[in-house]
Amino acid sequence: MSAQPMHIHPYERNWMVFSAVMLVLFATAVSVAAFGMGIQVPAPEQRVDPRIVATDPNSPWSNPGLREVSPGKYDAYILAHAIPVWEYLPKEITVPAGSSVSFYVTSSDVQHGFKIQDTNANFMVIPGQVSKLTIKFNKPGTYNYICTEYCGSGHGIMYGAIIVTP
Amino acid sequence: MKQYQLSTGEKKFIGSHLLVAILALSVGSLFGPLQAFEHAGWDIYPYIKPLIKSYYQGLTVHGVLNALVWTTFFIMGFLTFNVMFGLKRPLKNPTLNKVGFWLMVVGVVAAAIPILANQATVLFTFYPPLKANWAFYLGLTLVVVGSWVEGWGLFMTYFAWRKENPKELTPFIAFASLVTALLWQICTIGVATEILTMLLPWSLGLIAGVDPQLARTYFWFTGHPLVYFWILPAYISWYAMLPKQAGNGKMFSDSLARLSFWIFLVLSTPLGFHHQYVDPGIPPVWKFIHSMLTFSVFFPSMMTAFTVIASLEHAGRKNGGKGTFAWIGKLNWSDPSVAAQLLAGILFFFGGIGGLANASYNVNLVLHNTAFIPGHFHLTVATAVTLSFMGISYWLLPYLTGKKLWMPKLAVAQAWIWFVGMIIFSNAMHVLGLLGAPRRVPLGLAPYVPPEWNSRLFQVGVGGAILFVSGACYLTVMLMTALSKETVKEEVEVPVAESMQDLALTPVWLDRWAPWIYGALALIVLVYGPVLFDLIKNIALTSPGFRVW
Amino acid sequence: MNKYLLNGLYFLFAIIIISAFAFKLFQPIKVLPRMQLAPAFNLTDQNDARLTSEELRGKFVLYNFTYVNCPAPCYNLNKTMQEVQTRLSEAELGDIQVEFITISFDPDRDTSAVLRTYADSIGADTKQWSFATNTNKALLKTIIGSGFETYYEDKGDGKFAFDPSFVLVDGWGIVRAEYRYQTEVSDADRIIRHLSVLAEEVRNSTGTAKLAYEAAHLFLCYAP
Amino acid sequence: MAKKEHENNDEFRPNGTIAILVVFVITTLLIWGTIYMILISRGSTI
Repeated sequence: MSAQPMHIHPYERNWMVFSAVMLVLFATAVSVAAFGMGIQVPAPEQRVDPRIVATDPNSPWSNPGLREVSPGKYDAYILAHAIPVWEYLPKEITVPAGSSVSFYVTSSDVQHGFKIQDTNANFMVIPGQVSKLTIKFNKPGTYNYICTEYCGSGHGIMYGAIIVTP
Repeated sequence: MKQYQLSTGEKKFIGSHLLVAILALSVGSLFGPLQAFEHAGWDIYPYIKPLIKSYYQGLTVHGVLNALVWTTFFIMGFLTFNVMFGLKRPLKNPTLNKVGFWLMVVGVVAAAIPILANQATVLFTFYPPLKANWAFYLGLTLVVVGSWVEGWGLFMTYFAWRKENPKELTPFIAFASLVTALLWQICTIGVATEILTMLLPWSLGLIAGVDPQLARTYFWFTGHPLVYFWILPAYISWYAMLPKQAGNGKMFSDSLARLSFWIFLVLSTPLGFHHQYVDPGIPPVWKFIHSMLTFSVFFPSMMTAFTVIASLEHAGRKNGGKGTFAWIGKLNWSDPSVAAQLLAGILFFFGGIGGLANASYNVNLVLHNTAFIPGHFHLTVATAVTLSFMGISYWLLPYLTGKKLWMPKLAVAQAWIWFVGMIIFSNAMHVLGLLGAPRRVPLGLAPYVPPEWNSRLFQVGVGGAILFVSGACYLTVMLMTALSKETVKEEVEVPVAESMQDLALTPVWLDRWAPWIYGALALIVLVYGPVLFDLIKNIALTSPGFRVW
Repeated sequence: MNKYLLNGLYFLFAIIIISAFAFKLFQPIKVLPRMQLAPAFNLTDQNDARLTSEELRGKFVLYNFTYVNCPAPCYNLNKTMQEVQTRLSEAELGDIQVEFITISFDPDRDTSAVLRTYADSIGADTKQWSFATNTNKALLKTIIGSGFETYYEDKGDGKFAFDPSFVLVDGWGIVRAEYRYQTEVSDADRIIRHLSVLAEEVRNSTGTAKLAYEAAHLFLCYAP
Repeated sequence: MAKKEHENNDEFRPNGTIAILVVFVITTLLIWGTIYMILISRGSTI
């Protein structure tokens, strides 16, 4: 063993420097997308009691669906559940193209996932927590939202759709 | 240099790890192809209904046995071997290690019973509030505790060795194995806390509910270092054994190899939030900090790539290899152990790229919980790790049993078949994920599958079939070797590569444990402390259990 | 480099890290996040007087949104308003004033007279609790919908669908807390706690203490 | 420079290693970049 500083082969030293630079590059690109372009991950929104969230009349998820907060701006309260059947409530949402929709999703039983195809909306749905992301729909069409986390035997049939009208 | 000779008892002890591991792999791998076939539209599950009730029960068996049991048993056996062989001394307290081993075995049996009875179809991530039978959680606890006990046995052996050799540099394979065992001790605190404070009392009916967000956070505290626990033994083999096997090469840089293991120890735990980027209950700031730490832990893997390839190049050039790439052909490809590990290493490049994408904070939004994820970990744990372990067992089994490896050519073919099958399978899975296909779904039946996924789903089935053939070849070779009467003439040589660099040049601080352990613990407290503190302070045990399978 | 200097630097660095960590963990100072600017508005209250966002500067204001014909469950909203008013002393506000404003989104029916009768019927203390609305429905939607981000929708026959919420605005006209459906702690408890956190911050918004409060914002030391 | 009595790995020039790693880096940039572009093209989430 030596008390000398570590010996590093020049090739390897260069490679290490290069690796570090590359990782910094990736980190920068990610940061630009997150803080410059607003492509963010979900943040803590609110906490609810999963045992009553679907039935309590004060709970927006007792009456899930779309709410127009102001012109072109919507809140979509979506409830995911496995009991009695695996489904999202509501199963279908219709918004005009150009709308910006904030999704508030929670579960009244087990964990679920929520991914809207061809968009950046993709998050976990965890009982007791509310997941929120906001998506702007510019192109008309049908966007399925599907369950991406195992939630029992009906996991594979659990989906809904957002219809974006021109 | 005189090699350490393991006694028959010691060989039996290592061999029993291998036996349980391979048994688990053989049962678990039966179900892999069934998932793949289902994707391609050939659903076999209805025909095996008396035995296995559903796709998800099969998936649970596949995940638990292959990802948890096969790896843990093989690794504990391999690490124990490395410590004894590297330190050239028997275990300090073999009884302790035996106790650990048997705890693990009892744990596996305890977990297997509810799984097979369809009482624990919760997949290997067992996210509450899906509620399995208590025996499942108890079994998992015993496996973890057993592995701790075995780890303590290894540390005691190291302390005894250190007492006898106060000035010597710890031999690399023993050093790296001890770091791996230590990493495991630190990181499993998370899952142990999850099970002991929440899941076990809950499944026994002592508490009415759990907090799913907190449970997930505990789980991923262990969940990501777990993959380093899987991959580091493969790294040990790639660093220190493969160059020797591939052509009597030397390890390019002893000090940097050690440094990378220390970085793994320090950095592999405090980054678990990169599995929870899209969890609602964790502040984005902390997710971002974890993502930056995840980028940092990619760094030692880049160092590993350099050192391992350079060592292999040394071997190839020694064998007369020329040119920029031509030396690759001069490696000892006819040795099944070499072929398996080289092919595992090649696919690990792509596993690394996929991992980098997953780890990239918001880029994960494109991929989270899509088929990309199983595609990724079939390149990492199911190829880089599993295929390497298969390669290791091609010399380890003859060494332990004294039997000649049965049909080495079939063994070489097995590695290649795995390689081809995995390329087809994982490429299709990655592409499906980018197209938006979710993971853990019997896609053959899912109502929302658009037609453009179909060709890829077919490829998944084809890949699964090829992998099944390869797995069957592996088990045949193992079984026939164990049963064969043909013994090896002289003891199988354990391939340990010397360092290219004089070991006297390895700095003394790379053989000191305390600063690294303090660093690891401090970093864990720093980046996990605040969030766990908040989650525990605001704990809400409001989720009762559900059995919806 | 001098060894002592190096060790000193390490030590300094460790102290900074540890104190930052301790600051986050033990949260000696808690703040409420600065969410967004509250909307500017111009309403008419139950006494037919003008009520503008301008004249509320310097006071804490708790808003909620409802309508007079709202069926029985809506009384919970009023009860929470009243509970906060009676427990206001718990928040230790000093000389900071708190206003309570209920905005009706049914201007067709909820004229000043109706609002006045309504206030009397629920026993509201109109010295600090105003009931207001604006006859321009589009403007009202902008104030409540876009500004306070609270959903309501006219379902015809004098019936409305809406999501109950409270919004707490500070003296600078910045939204500091929103109370939507949550089940763990009652809204009144949370509002009282937040009012005292906010008052503490206002009292310490000068001198060096201000820096500590800014740090609390930086480290997201948010009161739950 | 290290002392002469110790053996070093300086004489060995792993050119092939560098070549392989360059290929790896290019592949990484391509694949990661593709996924990143997918992310960017789908727009903001707040």
